[in-house]
This record gives sequence, structure tokens and C-alpha cells, in this order.
Amino acid sequence: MDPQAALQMLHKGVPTSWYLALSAVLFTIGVAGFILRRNIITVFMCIELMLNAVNLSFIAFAHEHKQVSGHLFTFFVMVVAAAEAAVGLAIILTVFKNRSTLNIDEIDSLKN
Amino acid sequence: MEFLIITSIKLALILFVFMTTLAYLQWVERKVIAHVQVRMGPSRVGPHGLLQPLADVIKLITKEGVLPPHVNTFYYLAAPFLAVFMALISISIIPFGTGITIPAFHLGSAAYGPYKTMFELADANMGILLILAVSSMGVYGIALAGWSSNNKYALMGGLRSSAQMISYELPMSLAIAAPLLSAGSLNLRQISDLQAGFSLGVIPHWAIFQYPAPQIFSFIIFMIAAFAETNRIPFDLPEAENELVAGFHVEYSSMTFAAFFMAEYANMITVCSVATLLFLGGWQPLWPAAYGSDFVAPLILAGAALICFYHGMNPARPFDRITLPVFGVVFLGLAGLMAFPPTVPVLMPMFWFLAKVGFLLFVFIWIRATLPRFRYDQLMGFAWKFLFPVALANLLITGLLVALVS
Amino acid sequence: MQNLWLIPALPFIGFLINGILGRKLSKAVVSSIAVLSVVLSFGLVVSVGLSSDWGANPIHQHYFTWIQSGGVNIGWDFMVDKLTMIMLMVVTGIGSLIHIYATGYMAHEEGYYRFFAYLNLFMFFMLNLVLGANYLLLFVGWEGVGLCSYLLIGFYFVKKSATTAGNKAFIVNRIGDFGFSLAMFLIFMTFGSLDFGKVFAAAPGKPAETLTAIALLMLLGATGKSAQIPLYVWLPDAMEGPTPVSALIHAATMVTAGVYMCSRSAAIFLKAPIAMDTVAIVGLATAVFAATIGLTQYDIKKVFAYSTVSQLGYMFLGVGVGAFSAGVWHLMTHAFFKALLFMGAGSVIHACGGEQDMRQMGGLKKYTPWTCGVLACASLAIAGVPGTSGFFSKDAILTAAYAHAPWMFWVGVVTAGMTAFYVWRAFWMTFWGEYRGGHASAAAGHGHDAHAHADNHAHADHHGHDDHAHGGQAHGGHGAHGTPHESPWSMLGPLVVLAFLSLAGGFLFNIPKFLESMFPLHEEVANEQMLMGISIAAGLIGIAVSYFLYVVSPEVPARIAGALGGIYTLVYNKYFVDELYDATIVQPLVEGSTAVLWHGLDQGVIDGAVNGAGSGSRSIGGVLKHLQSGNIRTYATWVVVGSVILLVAMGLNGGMVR
Amino acid sequence: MDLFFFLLFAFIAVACAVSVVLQKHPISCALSLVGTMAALAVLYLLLGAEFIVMVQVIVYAGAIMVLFVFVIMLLNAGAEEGRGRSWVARIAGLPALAALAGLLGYFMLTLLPMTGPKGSFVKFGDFTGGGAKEIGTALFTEYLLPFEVTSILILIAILGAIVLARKELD
Amino acid sequence: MNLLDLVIAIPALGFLVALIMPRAMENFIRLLALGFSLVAFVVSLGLVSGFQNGQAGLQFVSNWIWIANPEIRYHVGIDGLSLWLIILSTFLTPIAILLSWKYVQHRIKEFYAFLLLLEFGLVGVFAAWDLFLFYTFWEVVLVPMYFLIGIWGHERRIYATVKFFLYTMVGSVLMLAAIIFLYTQAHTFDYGEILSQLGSGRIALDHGTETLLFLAFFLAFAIKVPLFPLHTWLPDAHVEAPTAGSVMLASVMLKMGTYGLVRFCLPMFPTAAKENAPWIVILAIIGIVVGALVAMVQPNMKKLVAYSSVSHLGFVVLGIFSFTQVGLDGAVYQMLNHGISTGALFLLVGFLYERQHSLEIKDYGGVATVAPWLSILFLITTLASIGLPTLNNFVGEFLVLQGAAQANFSWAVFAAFGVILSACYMLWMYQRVFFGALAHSVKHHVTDLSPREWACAVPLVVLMVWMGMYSQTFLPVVSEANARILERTSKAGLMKMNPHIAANTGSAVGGGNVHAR
Repeated sequence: MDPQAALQMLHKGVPTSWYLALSAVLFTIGVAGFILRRNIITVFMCIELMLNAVNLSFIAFAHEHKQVSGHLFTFFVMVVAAAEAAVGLAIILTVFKNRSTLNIDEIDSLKN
Repeated sequence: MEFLIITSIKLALILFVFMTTLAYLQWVERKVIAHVQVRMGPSRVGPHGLLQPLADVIKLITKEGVLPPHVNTFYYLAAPFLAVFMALISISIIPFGTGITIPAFHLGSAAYGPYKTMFELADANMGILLILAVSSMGVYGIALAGWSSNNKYALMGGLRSSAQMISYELPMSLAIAAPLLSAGSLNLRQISDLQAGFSLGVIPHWAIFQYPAPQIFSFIIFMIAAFAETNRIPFDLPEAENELVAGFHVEYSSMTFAAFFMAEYANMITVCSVATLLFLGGWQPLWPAAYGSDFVAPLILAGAALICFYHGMNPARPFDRITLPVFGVVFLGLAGLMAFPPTVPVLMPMFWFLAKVGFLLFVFIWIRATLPRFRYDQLMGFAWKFLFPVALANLLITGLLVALVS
Repeated sequence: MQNLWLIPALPFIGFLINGILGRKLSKAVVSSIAVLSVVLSFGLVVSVGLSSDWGANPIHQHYFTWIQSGGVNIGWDFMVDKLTMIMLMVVTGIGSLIHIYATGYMAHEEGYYRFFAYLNLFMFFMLNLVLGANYLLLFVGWEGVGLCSYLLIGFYFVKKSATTAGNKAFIVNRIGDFGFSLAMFLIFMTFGSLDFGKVFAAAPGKPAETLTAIALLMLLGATGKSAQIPLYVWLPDAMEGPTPVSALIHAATMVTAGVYMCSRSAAIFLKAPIAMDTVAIVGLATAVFAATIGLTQYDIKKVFAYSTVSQLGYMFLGVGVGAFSAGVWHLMTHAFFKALLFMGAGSVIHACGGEQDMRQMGGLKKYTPWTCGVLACASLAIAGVPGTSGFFSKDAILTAAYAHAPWMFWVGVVTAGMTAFYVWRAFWMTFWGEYRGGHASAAAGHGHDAHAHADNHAHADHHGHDDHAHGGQAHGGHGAHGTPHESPWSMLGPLVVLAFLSLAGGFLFNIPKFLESMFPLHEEVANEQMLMGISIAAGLIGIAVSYFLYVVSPEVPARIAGALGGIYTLVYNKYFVDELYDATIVQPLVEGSTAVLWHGLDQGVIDGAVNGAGSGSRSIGGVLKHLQSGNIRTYATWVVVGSVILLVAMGLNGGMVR
Repeated sequence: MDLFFFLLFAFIAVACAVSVVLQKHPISCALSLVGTMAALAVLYLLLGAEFIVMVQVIVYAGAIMVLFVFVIMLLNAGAEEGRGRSWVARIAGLPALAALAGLLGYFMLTLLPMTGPKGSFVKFGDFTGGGAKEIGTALFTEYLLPFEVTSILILIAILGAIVLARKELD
Repeated sequence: MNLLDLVIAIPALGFLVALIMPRAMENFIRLLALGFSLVAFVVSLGLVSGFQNGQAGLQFVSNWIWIANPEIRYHVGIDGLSLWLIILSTFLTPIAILLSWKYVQHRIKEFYAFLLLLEFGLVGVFAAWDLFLFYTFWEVVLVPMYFLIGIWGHERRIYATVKFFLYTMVGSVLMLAAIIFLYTQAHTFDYGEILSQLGSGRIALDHGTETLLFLAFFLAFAIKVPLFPLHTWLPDAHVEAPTAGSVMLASVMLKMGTYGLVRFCLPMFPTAAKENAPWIVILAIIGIVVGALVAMVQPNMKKLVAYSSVSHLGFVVLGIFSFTQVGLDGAVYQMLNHGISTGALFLLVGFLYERQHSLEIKDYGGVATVAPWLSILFLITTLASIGLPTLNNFVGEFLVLQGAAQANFSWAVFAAFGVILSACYMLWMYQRVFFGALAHSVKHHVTDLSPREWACAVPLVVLMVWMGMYSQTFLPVVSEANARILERTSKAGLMKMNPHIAANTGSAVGGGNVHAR
């Protein structure tokens, strides 16, 4: 865009869309991690990353619509994330106890 | 612009005072414990070993920082500073007194002021939450230290500390929540302001006495949790010498080692200040000014001066003949300053605040001198099976009472 | 005004008492209850008969509405007119006689109370049948008596042949009822009611073909109940039941229900000439057919059974040719003498310790003079010797038949001759000559084997021994030593009464006169005396021939049988009709439904389809399951790919909707 | 000012996120993730979500990630070993990701107008509805049911975690 | 909270109470279940006394919102159609409970809980006046039966349950779809509302749609009935089910199907119903005959009785789709009869099974000698089920056939074969089991009825005689309701298919002008 618009924009602040785009990028990175990494824990972290990305867009929308609901959703997401972390890590511990591996590709006995 | 200047001035002051305090806190601790155990404690370096901290600092700085080969260097080095960093951050939002107003003055042709500023670095809206947040981040320091040292004792320490801190954060935050309920604000300054005044003329409106819900229990819970958070005896499992040699900081030496201690003491101070602000009415005096609470500080200082002079008369050591009178004068000056009407409203709150914090710190040390160490499972069990439910119940009752009254 | 409902109610009460408390009560009490209830209802009938003036409109009583739905409105109504009166008389009268007889005959039986309970129940249903004022009530009785005959035929339920015979009777009757019920539906649809009064009033106005259909369906029902071709097969087997039962149900009363129904529905039949002719022909055919079989049988009860069939054929002939009153008359007289015959036979069997094969009898007249005497009367009556009751009724029918179509008369005459022959054959074989019965049990055993093949369930093993076993347990005491003996008076008494009736019945009750108001008499036919003479002659010839063959020169019949050869065996085996039915209907049904319907259709096709669906989906899953590699990252990749596709689709639809 | 902070912390966030994916060692991943979260917290602050900022730090950085670190230490997990088995991921993975990134980014950017009168912008302090009071009010009035449900969820999660992690007592 | 709600609530309450009982207190649980079911029965008798015949519309209505959006109402009420079916359910449950007193020995608590749940569902099904509510109850009934067969059944119970479950599911899913479609049209689940909208033409279904909807409902019900080609789940389910299960299944659950046909298929889609009547009736007749024939050759008593049910319910369907007052009354009456007599049959077969632990006919013989009373009761029941006059089934069959005859005489002709065959298979079975020489095993195992078994069997027998002798107790209410249903169907366009039905629909002596052909 031309510098004039850019300046005006600077004056106005940051476009909400950029936040959204940022969240999209983060999300994709999370997905990438999920797909490319083989360490369960890392994969798990990537999930958290995705959640965070989503939260960001929630907050952004909350700001856009000037209402608090988005925050609440974020809040719930966090709660869920916490629960998920607790259970998931417990599962990981058990898995490690039984199979002594963290390689996600070797944990595929749920096939067929 | 002036905001920046004033802030930086405050920053400098606070940093200086704080650092000194840290250094001397250790001296105090050693002294107190010594006296509890009927010893002298440090007394060689300077009168009553007053210069001991200085000596230590120099020693620590000049020591060789050993970098073991098997450690994960980056985290090994990052950990202590992370710890200190986190510890210091929380200081920045702790108010330690009412504000001060610098009257307008002329510097050459330019006219400045008047400037009004509060006794704190940042007036955070959600100060208390911020403190919680930062303290929760504090785990990383220790955990990383323990892990990166690549040593099983250290790792144990790290694990323990992280587990312990997470576990004790819950009762802590619940305990904090209770007074917040009755206060209805998250801003530390507002909270302690709300505790101003006296009921029946004498009983201060501190949270622990507060109507409708006296927060005495949450105070106790908070303190217990605080001990755990700061890895102090009786909860110093992460660094239990006789179990895992020195816990997470086995491998550390010189400055990095010192950093952990700084962090620990800084945390102590933070915690105590928070306790003061939340429960002990911050800088509110112990009894109404009408009954002369303002004169406590001058009197104490004067008393201190007298003692100094008396010892100066018949010294135990040759030096005392000079040093003690000097101290006496200093004390007298301070007493005067405290009594000097214009400064009273500025200094008195600060005095009360520091006094309370000091008292709490003393309690810390006292307990360290008194109690033995817990066993690890006891520690956890205590957190989850006792503190947590109690804190919950306390919160519930508080909420009910508040709801009923309002 | 009497309460008609009491008439059937009394036996029913008897049934309830005996049925529920019976096993606790002593035989004396049981029998007295049973007999008393029937005798009382007989008394009621008589009083009703005496009290009512036999005007135009019959006694009609409504008790309660039974079924009421839409247009169907069936009341529980009783009605008594002259026809009913006769039936009532016969049923209750002979019924009570037979009850008395049974007290003696069954004296030593197991399940004494059971027997009398059933008997009373039968009386109840039979009276219901005759009293019912609409077709549905008639049907109630109709089915009910069927039930009782089922129960009584299968009275010795340990005996397979007995129970099988019972089933056969019931099921064959069911086939008849099938026709009857369809008839009822048609009647209802045509007349909008089932009440006799309404129906018969409206009958003349209805189209002939409908009426014909109704009548034919009714005929089907009647053939079932009254053992006419093609459904007569159950009656001979029914002889498995105790003899009093054969006498009461399978000779005197129940089997005549068909005749009763037809003459009751005369109004409809008269409007359906085709149906009438069918009835007549069926009757005639049955008469001849059964008579021929009767010629060759050795089991005394079977002989009489077939004679019953053929006599019923006579009645149908009468009805068919329009001589309803004659039919009813023969119904009554036949009730007299056939009951007598059976009870006499019963007494004979009783005498011979359960033996039923005539070849094991003979010369009994010196052992059992009374029985001999009464049987003689009965035989005279059935042979139509002038003056006896049988003579009048049979003659009336034959005359009517001649008036209708001469050839029917001739066939009838021949049949009459055969009837006389085989009845007297039985008489001679039983009472004349020397006693051929050796030791009872052995005799009975082989005697039964002789006709056990007749058992229509060919696959069933012979129960001759069981059969005798019951005889043994019944009359063990006498069966032990071979000498026959006279029956007790409780049995002989009724016999004597009936003997009197069968001799004098013709004079006493002139049914056609009595029924004239309902069924107008026929116009006199020419040279009636001649016809009468011919029939009498036929009867006498029959008797004479039988005397010659079985008394004078007893070896001749065997030679004749030998000469006839194939024909003889055919007739002796009852034309293999049972086997025929078995092969053409029963077996195909059973096999077919097993192989085709059950295994083939149900389990094969339908279940096959169902299970096939199951296994099919399972195999599909078996293929698809390999997508399920169990590798999370693979799944995740799929998800991503899917979401990309979704997003693309969204883009093509012009971005996100706001 | 806004723009500066945004760009700065957005950069930090993305960088940390990338390092989460690229770092070999779980601990490093975890710490990078903490970094991302911290950066996001600042962005939240810019978006006026004070309370959420705190919760973000306390819960995410302070509890969840500590849990991760804890577990990593417990298992003493080293760098990834073994080869990937998912040929699907290997083949379709990157292209799909690229497509996803592109499409998502595109849609997000075009979702709200950036220019013109009704272009939507974020300026620090023009939304102050994110305080503890507002959130509390909303949470305990109209979102009460979800709140309770999540609390039950948490409870269940705790039980599940205990059951899973407990040693077999036999 | 009127009587009807009570009748629905009491079993549910009992179910819950039974659930919270400690499983150790077995006898107490038994007594409890019995008590609850008896109370329910007594209360339901109150329905009978409170029911005003001739008063149009529902009675004992209670109607409040269950789910706000989409608006699903708890709308229950009864008319003459539901009344006796509800009584039937409440009447048979205590018997089923009493019957299982000794027979069920493991997982007692769950067993009785499920029986009560079953009763709850059944009563609900017959009382529901909101399509969604109806569907809910419909499924509720499915669950306990599934477990009753699956847990307390015999050897092949799993196969049987799964088959039973899948069959029913297929149907009910279609029904659900249809219900939802109706909702989209009418924007309500309330049956009365939907009916009035259909009647007033506010919902205009084109021909194809109506047929489809009809078929969807019809299939669900036909499977439950079960109509001929869909019947194979029944024998398996019956053979594997515990006695109480069989009793409830045969007596009441099958009636859900026929009830549904009368209650929903006819009034909602009269035109489609009439158009499809011919082949449905043909299926019914095939069912009657084939069912009977297959029953005749069954070696297993329960299978035999099960197939006989197929045959009997064929009569019911025939009656329903004859579209004549008589036929419909007969059908409904036949439902009750079948409930009583077949229930009794399963009950008595159950008695035998508990004595000798075999259902194979060949294992029996001469039972009559050792257990006279048992065999007498069995005989009466047998006679009832082969439709002997003065016993209940006769009335039903007579009316059904009469109605069929009015609709189309040939139907009656073919259906009547069923009457013959029923005699064949029942009597043959009776002969082989009860008559003949005393089988050895029978001699050792079979004893006559215990007082408890008397208590189970006698009420049923009494009812058989009562319903056979004095149908006026039951019929008027039923025909009242049927008349209302028929007037809806008769309003619908008379179809071209069969002039007789057209002529006879709903009319009283409609048959009057029909000639046999």
C-alpha cells in the first residue's frame, strides 16, 4: 500500500487482521510440529502451541467486537489445556513406563 | 519525560537499598540463628561482623566460576540469572509506602514540578496476580539449574522444587484469594489502603482482623506456602544437604551460586512484603496516631542511639570507642528525621511497612533456626491433603460471609 | 317361562365340580353329580316341551351381548322351536342314559372324574349348539363338542394312537369349521346379522349364487362334523375313545350336528338347489362307501363306526332331497339304535375283557343273554325290519329320494342291504358259534395287530398292546380268565330302555307330523308300497345272506375274500384313504414346511440376507481397516489435507461468510 | 508504538514457535514454547486482555509448561531417536502445510478490512473490558454452566491423571 | 400429576429405587419390584374406572414442555386404544416379576430394575402423544429387553440380542427420520397438532412424500410386529430370552408395532395406507400361513410359540389394513388376546423349562400324568390360542376375519387357513409334550405347579375366559377410538384399488352389499 495509507494506518494502530494472520501462522507452525516431530512430548507441546494460536485469535476477535466473551473462551481453552496436559502427560508417563520409548511412530498398536 | 527520570531515580534507589538488604539479610540471619543457638555469629569482620556481607560478596565475586564439562552450558548459565530476574521483577510492583510530593522548584530559569509519585516502581492494576505469575515462573530457574547440571542430585533437587512449587502455589493463591474477596481489588496499593482505620478505635482494619471475615487462617496458610515457595526450611527439600548434597545448586560456584541465594532472599522479601500488604495492613500503623503511633519510630531510634552511646562509653573493643558513637549519631539523626513533622507522613508509613516486613523476615529466620526438615512425601501430603482443603474451606467461608454482609 | 340357560348350565356346573374337585371326590359322588346334572336338564327339557304351546314363534331368550363391534352384534341368545326340541330330547335323553351306562362301564377306570367332567362339558356344548339362536352360538357349541370329542377320544392319553386319533378328529373338524366360519362371514355380509330369525326371514330375497356359496360352505362344515366324504376319516379312528363316548358323541349326538345345521338352515338350502343336490350326492356316496368298508371290518366298534358314517350319509341324503323331517327322524331313530349298538358292543367288549376283534368272540349268547337280546333289537332296527324305528325313518328317506331321483333310491336300497348284512354279520360272529377267545391278552394283542395298520398315522408304531394294557387295567380281574360274563345292571338298564325305544321309536314319535309346520310334508309318490317292499326285502336279504355266510357255512367268506383278491384288500384297508391323505396332504405339508419354508425361506433366504448384510459390512471394514495405520502423524496429515480441501472449497465459495 | 510492540513480540512469538518445531531437545522446545507464550501474553496485553495475560502466564507458562519440563526431566528424555514411519506425513506433509499456511493466512487477512472507514484496528487501551471484574461477572452469570462444566472436566482430568500415573498397587 | 403420570412414574421410581438397593438384599429387591409393579397395576385400574367412554379426544392428558427448543413436550394421554394396552403392560409386569422369583438367580437387582424400566417404557409408548416422546419411549423399551436377553438368556443369546437390536434399530431410525421430517413441516412434535395440520391441509404432503413417510413408519412398526419377511429376529429372541423376557416381549412389546400402525400410520397417512394395503395384507396373510406352517415343524417349544405369534400378529395386521370397523376392533382386541394367551403360553413353557431345562419337544412326553394341573392350564391356553370359542382369541379372530371378509372375501378365505393350521401345530405339540408314555427324564424332573406358579398362571387363564365370554368389558372403548381413527381414513381420498374397501371403510354393516365371488 502507498506510504500515505501506511502512515495513516500506523496512526490508527495495528490491523486486527495481522493478529489473526499471526495466529494462523502460529497455528500452522503447531501443525507442522505435530506432523514432523516424533517425540510425543514435543508433539504435545505443538498441540499447546495450536491452542495458543487459537486463543490469540479469540482475544483478537474479542477486541474487534469489544466484548469479553472471547476472553472467556480463551479461559476455557486454557482450562481444557490444563486438563489435557495433566491427563496427557500421565498417559505419556505410563506409555514410557510400558514401552520405554517416546517415539510416536513406535506407538501404533491401535492400528487396524 | 519526567516520568522516565523519576522512575529511573526510584529504580536506582530501590535497587541499591534492596541489594544491600539482601546482603545484610544474610548477616542478620546468621546472627539471629547464632543467638538462637547461643553463639556469637559473625563478629570478626567489622564490629559485630557488620562488614561480613561485604567480605562474602568480594569472596564470591573473586572466586573462580567452575564450569563442569558435563553440564548443558547454556541452561547451566542461564538458570541462576533467570531465577534472580524473576525474583527482582516482583519487587518492582510492591508499594512500600504512601506517595511523596516534591514541591515546585526552580533550577536556573527553568521551573520544575511539582512532582507527585508513589513509593513503588509500577502501579500494576493486577499486581497481586502479576506477583503470582512471576513467582510461578520462578520455578524455571531452579528446575533448569537442576536439570542442566546433569547430576542426579541436582536433577532430584530440580524435580523436587518444581513439584513442590507447583503444589504449594495452589494453597498460596487460594489463601490470597480470600483477602482479595473482602478487598475487592487486585491492586496492592488499594488493598493496603482499604485496610486503613480502626474498629472500636483500637483494633486495626488489617485483613487478619478484618470484619466480616478475619483472614487469620489464610495468613497462616499463606505464610506456610511462602516457606515452601522460597524453599526455606522446613521445606528446603530441593537443597537438602544431607539428602541430596546441595540439591539443585551442587554444581554451582562463585557468582552463579550467589545468584541463587540472592534469588532466595529476594523471594523471601517479596513474599513478606506481599504478606504485609495483604494481611498486615501494609503501612498502616499498629495503633491510631491519636495514641501516638507516630512516636514509636523516633523513640526506638533514640533508644538505639542511647544504647550505642552507652556502649561507646565503656567499649568492648578499641574500635567501639569511635564506631558506636557514630552509629548513635546516625540513629539520632534518623530519629530526628522521623520526628520532623513535614517528613512524618512520608516516612512513618514506610517505617511501619519495613517494620512489619522485618518482623516477618525475622519469623522466617526464627523458624529456620527452630524447625527440622520435612520428609518429601510428608511435604506433598501436607500440601495436598491439608493446606489445600483448608485453604479452600477458608475461601468458601470468606465468600459466604462477604456475600452475607454485603 | 323356564330359563333355558339352566339346561346347558346344569351339566356345566357338573363339569366344574367334577373337573375342579373331582380327584378329591369318591367315584360315587362324581358319578351321581354327573348323572344328576344331565338327568335334571333332561327334566327341564321335558318341562319346557310340555309347557310351551308349539305356536308359530319359538321361545327366544336373550341373556347378554357377547360381541358388539361395528355392525356385528352377537347376543348370547337361546331359542327353542320344534327342531330344537327334538334335538334337546335326543341329546339330554340319550345323554342321561349313556351317563348311567358309563358309571358302570368306567367303574374301574383311572381318571374316572375326568371322564365325567368331559362328558358333562360335552353335554353343555351340545346343548349350546342346539339351543343357540344364532350361527355364532351354534358355532360355539360346534367347536366345543369338537373339543370334547378331542378330549374324550384322547382319554387314554398314554396311548399314542388315542391322542393321535384325537388330534385327527379335532383337526379334520377344524377343516370343516373353516368352511362353516366362511359361511358365517358370507351370511353376515349378506344379511347383516347372524340371528336365525333375521337370516331366514331375509333368505328368500337374496341372490341364489350367494346362498349357494353359503350352503356349500356350510356343507363343508357339516361334512367335517358329521363325518361325510371327504372328511369322514376321523370317525373310525375316534373309536379309540371309551365306548360310552363312541355311543354318545360319535353315534347319537355330535355327529348328527351337521344334519341339524343343514335342516336348521333349510331356508337357505331350499334356495340353493345346486347345494341341495351336492348334499344328497355326498350323503349317498358316503353311505355306500362306508357300507362297503363296513362289510369287511373285524373290529366290532369299527364296524359300527362305519355303519354310523353310512347312516349319517342316509340322513344327508334325506336332507339333500329336501326331506328334512325324514332326515331328522332318522337322526333320532339312529340315535336310539346306534347308541344301543355301541353300548351293546361296549358291553360285549366289557364281557370279553377289552377284546374288540370279532374273530376272538363268538357264542356269547349263552354268556351274555341280555346283551345279546338288546343287540338283536338294535340290529333289527338298523336293518329296517318292518315295525322297528329304523324302518320308518329309512323308508321315509328312501321314498323322498325316489321322489327326487329314482337312482338315488336304488343306491340307497343297495346300501340298506349292505347295512343289514354287516350289522348282522357282526351279530352272528359275536353271539353265535363257539367262543373263539383264547386267553384274552394274547388274543387282544394279535387281534389288534390285525387292524393296527388302519391307524392313519402309519409311522406310529402299533399300540395294540397298550390298547390291551388299558383293557387289562380296566378289567384285569376278568381278563385273566377267558370266560366272558354279563355286564352289571347299571349298564344293562340303559340298554333295555334303548332297546325298547329302537323297536318302538317309530310308532311313538312321528317326527314328520311334528315338524310339519317347519318342513311341509312331501306329496305322496306313486306305488309307495312297492318301494317300501323293496327296501324291506333288501334288509331281509342282507340278514339272510349274513346268516348263511357266518352261521351256516363260516368258511365261505374267506373264499369269497380270496376270490375278490385285490378289491377285498382295497376295501379291507378302507380304500387306503388315510394313506392317501397322509401322502398327499400331511406329508407334503410337514416336509415342505420343514425343508422349504423353515430351512429354505426363513433360515436360508431371510436370515441369510440378514447375516449376509452383517458379514458383508464386516468384510468391507476388513478392507477399510488398513487406512487405520495407527500412526498418529499419518492421521494428522490426513486431517491437514482434509482441512486444506475444505479451505479451498470455502475459497471457491467466495471466502468466509461474515 | 503499538505497531512496534506488535511486530517485536509477533517476531519473538513466531521465532520461538519455529524453534519449538526445530529444536532437537524437548527441554529447549519447552522453553521456546514458554517464550512464545510470554510473547503472546504481551500481545494479549496490547489487545487489552489484562486478566487473560495473567492467567496465561500463571496457568500456561507457570503450571502447564512446568509440568512439561517436569515430565521431561522425569523421563530424562533425550533428543529424538528412531526414524519416522509415516510415509504419508513425509510425502504429503510439507505441501499440505504450505497450503494450509497460505490459505489460513489469506483468509485471516481478508477476514477483516484493513483500510477504509470501517477498517478494524487495534490500539492499546481502546478496549478495557478485559479486567478481572468484567470477566468474573461474565463468568458467573451467563457463562456459569460452561464454567461449572469445565470445573467438572478438570476434576475428571485430575482423577484420570492420578489413576494413570499411580503405580499398580497389588 | 394425574393418574396416568403416576402409572408412568411409579415403574420409573421403582427402577431407580431398585438400582440404589445393595445387591445383597435379594429378597427385598424382589419384594420391592413386585410391590412397585403391583401398585402401578392398581393405579392403572384407576384409569379404567376413570375413563369416560364416548368422550372425544384424549383423557388423563398431562402436557408440559420437556425440552424448550426444539419444543418437545411431555404430552401424554390415553384413548380407548391405549387404555387396555397400558393395562396389559401393568398387568403382565407383576406376573413377569413373580414368575422370575426363583428362576433368576444372578444379577437379581439389575434384572428387576430392567423389568421395571421395561414397564416404564411400555406404558410410556402407549401413552405418549408427542412424536419425539414416543420415539424416546420406543427406544427406552429397547434397552432393557436387550439386556434381559443378553444377560439372562440362554446359549446363543448374544447372536439373538444383536439380531433383535439391529432389526429394531433399522426400523426405528427410519421412523426417527420420518418424525424429523414431519417436524420440519409442522414445526412441532405434538402428535395432535401434526394430525390437525395434516387434516386441515396446512401440511400438504405430495403423494410420493406421503408414501415415503408412511413406509418409514410402517417399516419400523412392521419389524416390531413382526410382519412376515421381517420376523426372523423373533424366534431367536424368544428362544434365547429368559421366561419373563419372552412373556413381556411377546405379550406387550410386539403390540408396540401394531399399536403404532393403528395410532400413527393410519391417521397420519390414510391415503398411502390404503394404497399400500393390498400388498401389506398379502404379506400379513403369508405371515399367517407360513408362520403357522413353520411353527408346525419346530422341534423347540419356544420357537413354535414364537412362530405362532408371527401367525397371530398376521391376523392383527390383516384386521388393521382391512379398514373396517369390525376388522380394526378385532385387530385391537386380538392384540390384547395375543398378549394374554401367548404370554401365558410362554409362561407355561417357562415352567416346563425350569423343571427339565430343555425346550426341545422330544425331551418331553407324558407330562400330563405327573403334572395334571400344569397340563390342564396349558391345555386351556392352547385352546385359547387356537381360537376356541368362549376363549379370548376366538372373538378377535372372528372379528378380524369378518372385517377382512368385508374388505375382500378372498383375504378371509386365505387367512382362515391359519385357523386350521394353528390347531395342527398347537395340538401336535401338546400331544407330544403332555400325552404319550411318561418320558424318563420327565418322571424325575417334572412336578406339578407350585403356589407361586399358580398365582402367575391363574389370572391369565381367568382373563382368557373373561375376554372370551364377555368382550363387552373391553370392546366398546376400543371401537370408540377406532371409529375416530377410521373416520380420518375414510375422509382421505378413496383409492382406486379395491371397491370393496372403499365401500366398507368404517361403515358399520359395510359388508351388506358385498357379494362373494
